[in-house]
Amino acid sequence: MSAPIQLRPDETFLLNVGPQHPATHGVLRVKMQMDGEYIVKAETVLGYVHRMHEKMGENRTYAQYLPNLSRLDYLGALGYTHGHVLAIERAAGIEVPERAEYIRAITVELNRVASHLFWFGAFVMDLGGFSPLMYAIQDREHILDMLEAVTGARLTYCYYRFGGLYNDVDDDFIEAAKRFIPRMRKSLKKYDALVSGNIIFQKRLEGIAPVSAEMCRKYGATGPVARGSGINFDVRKNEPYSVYPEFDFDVPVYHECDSLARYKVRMDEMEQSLRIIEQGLETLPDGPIMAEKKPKNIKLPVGDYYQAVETARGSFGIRIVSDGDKNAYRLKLRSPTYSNMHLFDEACEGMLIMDALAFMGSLDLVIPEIDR
Amino acid sequence: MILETTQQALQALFAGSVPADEAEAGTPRGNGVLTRDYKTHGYHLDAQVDAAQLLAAVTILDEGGFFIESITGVDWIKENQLEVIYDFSRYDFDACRVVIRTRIPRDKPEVPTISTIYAGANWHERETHDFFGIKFAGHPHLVPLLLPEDADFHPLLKDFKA
Amino acid sequence: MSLTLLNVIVAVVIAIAFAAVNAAYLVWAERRGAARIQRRPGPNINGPFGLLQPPLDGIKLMTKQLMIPGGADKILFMVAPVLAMAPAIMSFVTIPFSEGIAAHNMELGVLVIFAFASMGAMAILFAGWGSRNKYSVMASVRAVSQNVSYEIPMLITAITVVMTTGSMDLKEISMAQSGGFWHWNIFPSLQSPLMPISFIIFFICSLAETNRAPFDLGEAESELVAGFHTEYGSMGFGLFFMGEYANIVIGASLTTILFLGGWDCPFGMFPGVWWFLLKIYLLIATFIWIRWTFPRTTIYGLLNLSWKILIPISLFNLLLTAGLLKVF
Amino acid sequence: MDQGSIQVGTQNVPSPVEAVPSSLVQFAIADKLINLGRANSLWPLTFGLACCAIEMMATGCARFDMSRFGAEVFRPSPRQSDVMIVAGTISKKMQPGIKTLYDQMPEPKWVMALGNCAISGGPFAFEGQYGIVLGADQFLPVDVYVPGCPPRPEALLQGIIELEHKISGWKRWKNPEAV
Repeated sequence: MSAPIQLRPDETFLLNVGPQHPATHGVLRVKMQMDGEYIVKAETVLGYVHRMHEKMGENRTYAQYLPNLSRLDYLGALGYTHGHVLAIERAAGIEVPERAEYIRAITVELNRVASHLFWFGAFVMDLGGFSPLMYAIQDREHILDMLEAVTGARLTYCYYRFGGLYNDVDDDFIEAAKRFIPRMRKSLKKYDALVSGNIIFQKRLEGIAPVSAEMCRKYGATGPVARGSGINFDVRKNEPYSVYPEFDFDVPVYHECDSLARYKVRMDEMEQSLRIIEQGLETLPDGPIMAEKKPKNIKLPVGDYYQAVETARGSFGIRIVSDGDKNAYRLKLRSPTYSNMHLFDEACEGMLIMDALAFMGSLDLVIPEIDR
Repeated sequence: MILETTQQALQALFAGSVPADEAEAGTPRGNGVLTRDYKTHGYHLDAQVDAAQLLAAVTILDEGGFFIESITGVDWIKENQLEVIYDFSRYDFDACRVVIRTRIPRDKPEVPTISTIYAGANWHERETHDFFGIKFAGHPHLVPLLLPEDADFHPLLKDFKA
Repeated sequence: MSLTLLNVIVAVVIAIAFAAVNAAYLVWAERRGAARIQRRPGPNINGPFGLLQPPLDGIKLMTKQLMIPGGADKILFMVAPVLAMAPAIMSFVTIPFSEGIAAHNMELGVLVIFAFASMGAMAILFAGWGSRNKYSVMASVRAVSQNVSYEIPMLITAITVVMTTGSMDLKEISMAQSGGFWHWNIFPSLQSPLMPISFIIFFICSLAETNRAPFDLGEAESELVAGFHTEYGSMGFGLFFMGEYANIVIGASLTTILFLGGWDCPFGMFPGVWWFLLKIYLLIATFIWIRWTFPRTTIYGLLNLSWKILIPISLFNLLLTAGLLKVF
Repeated sequence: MDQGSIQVGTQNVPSPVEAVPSSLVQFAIADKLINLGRANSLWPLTFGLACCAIEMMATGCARFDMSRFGAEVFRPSPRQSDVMIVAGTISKKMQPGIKTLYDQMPEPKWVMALGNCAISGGPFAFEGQYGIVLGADQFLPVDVYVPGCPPRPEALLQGIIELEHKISGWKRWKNPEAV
């Protein structure tokens, strides 16, 4: 849409977007060199909510560190705690009962839908439409109700334990989840009619902010951002973990590389998550939810362990360097939005500010997860 | 498939010598390429290189179509060394995660930047500089990223006191 | 002489009161309407149906500290909110609510309203420039270019109506459409077959002229913080707020008079002020409905719409009507 | 900076328990009305720091609906807002920014510390930490503290009602224990 223009780097001004700005979804700051409405150059400044998670990983035991992961990304918290417990289980060689893994998968997918719903609302709000946020959050509240009944928290869950779960799900949860799936499918159709079909919405996203596959590779972008650029990459499929190989689901990939593609990927992913939940509920096995052989104080053997999981925002990696003690010698969190956001500086050059902010919305940012 | 070709290409940097695993020897391992058990470690190849060989090793991975996952440091205060760890992975279904690591003396922490090869290394290197004070020679904009602009401390060093 | 003067003063005061009350309660209606659309109750605790909310907000805004940012152009900064509100209220004076209810009937009513409406752009420009804030400047530049480009198709469609009626007097335009809905300007006639399209153009333009979503680029909350009134707190902001709603009432009134037959009853019975009010509030409800449904357009999309689509169509319509007037 | 003609800050608003000393000229009724107006139209600043901000948004949305109390008008500009809800962890890098925002708000203004991080640093306060400000009250006059990690939306609503009570001295509902 935007005609190619000749930027005048000599007649620019500096626009400071953030740290408190409605479009940055938190405390992110972007210094933009502007030529009128066009961005000549952008530089992201991070660290406004840097909470020292990696430092805390070093001076807390593995179990004490568990609640931290849900404060990392409060929208899709279960995915991140899942990564942590999987990393410990992998290193310590703990076998997790099947039922526990199934429940983990179901709850993670529920959380993923909740996260995408919130993103959907916030993204449309970035584009100036307010009502979808309200609808999306209302649907999200249903998920939070279910998860709250099981985990005891609305946002910052600490539900998984090394070797299993904190408590079992009951019939009420299964009933509620089964009722939820058709209702959510109906809602997705409604969102399609309300938002995806809107001409203004399409015009604002189609062909805007192209991110090529090669650029994704150079920056290490993962998740819906990479999948919107035609990269068929999903940790659940590429490096299968937990019980995901048991489920039949697709990875939505779009090749348009624009903001609309990223939008579509997330909308399709919700449907795929619902499929996983459906299958999980049907085939949920009986049995214990906690491993029998589990050391009381977890100490990992000396070495270097890496675990990647697919969270709502992309590939989350946790690297634990252990010196045999009960807390990590070094704990590195590889957060997906960190890499996804890094694209922004280069990709938004020459864009209109309103397109750039729509692009920022399409990256699905959670700032504490970038700053850690 | 890609595992073997990458291994061979990286192996060529060391003229074929295979180092001993640290668990067996009980001492820090030497430079060279190791294959790791994916089930317990989560990655396939583990190459320790000299800081001078770093760019060559990363170029091999770049040509092999890997994407950058993260860069981080570890402070081995007992050995008076700092370690920089680079993680690379692939988008296709030929799962292969490669770890490149390099060790540098603690009193002169300097490695070449790889942001010329991977643009995405820029922030990761700045962050590592924030936390460990490792200098990335040739980095275009090595100023604090996560810490305040005027920060002169490196909090993840083991001898850091708040 | 003195009696007429008194009459005029009373009429003007009533017009101002009407504008102010309307502006205040439209905020309430907007908040309740938005809540209704978003499946929540909205302000409903302060007074019955939350009806005390606007006066409470008013009290709060009026007793808040007045702040002029350092380095701002004080005169422009102070003048802008007044300039946003005053022309909107002045325009009410010329609007006839029914045959007998008009503060002051003017022969050039259409012209007066458009003249006052174009002052709104000045207010925005003053506010943006005077605030000494980059977001405000950007927003005011946007809003002014938007207002300028949408005034053109709006005027051209108004001229089309004026041509068919042969008068610029709002009362006469309204009277010319009396006697049932088939006489209204919105429906095509032999002389002006493209009137429904004119109506749509006029409606879109009045949305854009009042800076309402999906054309609220001057405020663009998620991009430019609060747009041209970023630096305005307390009553300065309140005046902008009320000015916006007063402008909406004027836009709806003008649309009603030009296209929907003014105070005429659709079935030719009991014409009167109630029909006029019903029509404008229906139009305002549509404004609110649109705002809470659509996302915002972009600035280039907006300007393209005006210059490439609305202006050519309205010009063609004008020519066609002029030609057909000659024929019939 | 021009302080304007009205000089009513938080400290000048009579607290509900303290008796206000009588002066020569009394504006009691006007004062009450003004305070009622202020209490019932608390416009918060759109300002989220971390996790608690999500619960703040949830409070503004359909299920909990802060708008019933006239407090849904989230203003993105500090000039137009009355209450700053500090929702989340305050880092040392962000602290000057928050102070600036607070200074930009016109009087009378109120601050609410939402969540443990804004109250005391919460889970991020430990020995050897290097980046966290231990609570909003280290540099802002906090009026209402809402604990929780994160607090539930109901808790935020309670906080708003408490703030209303603090401003106007008028209770929306009777104390359930006293009835």
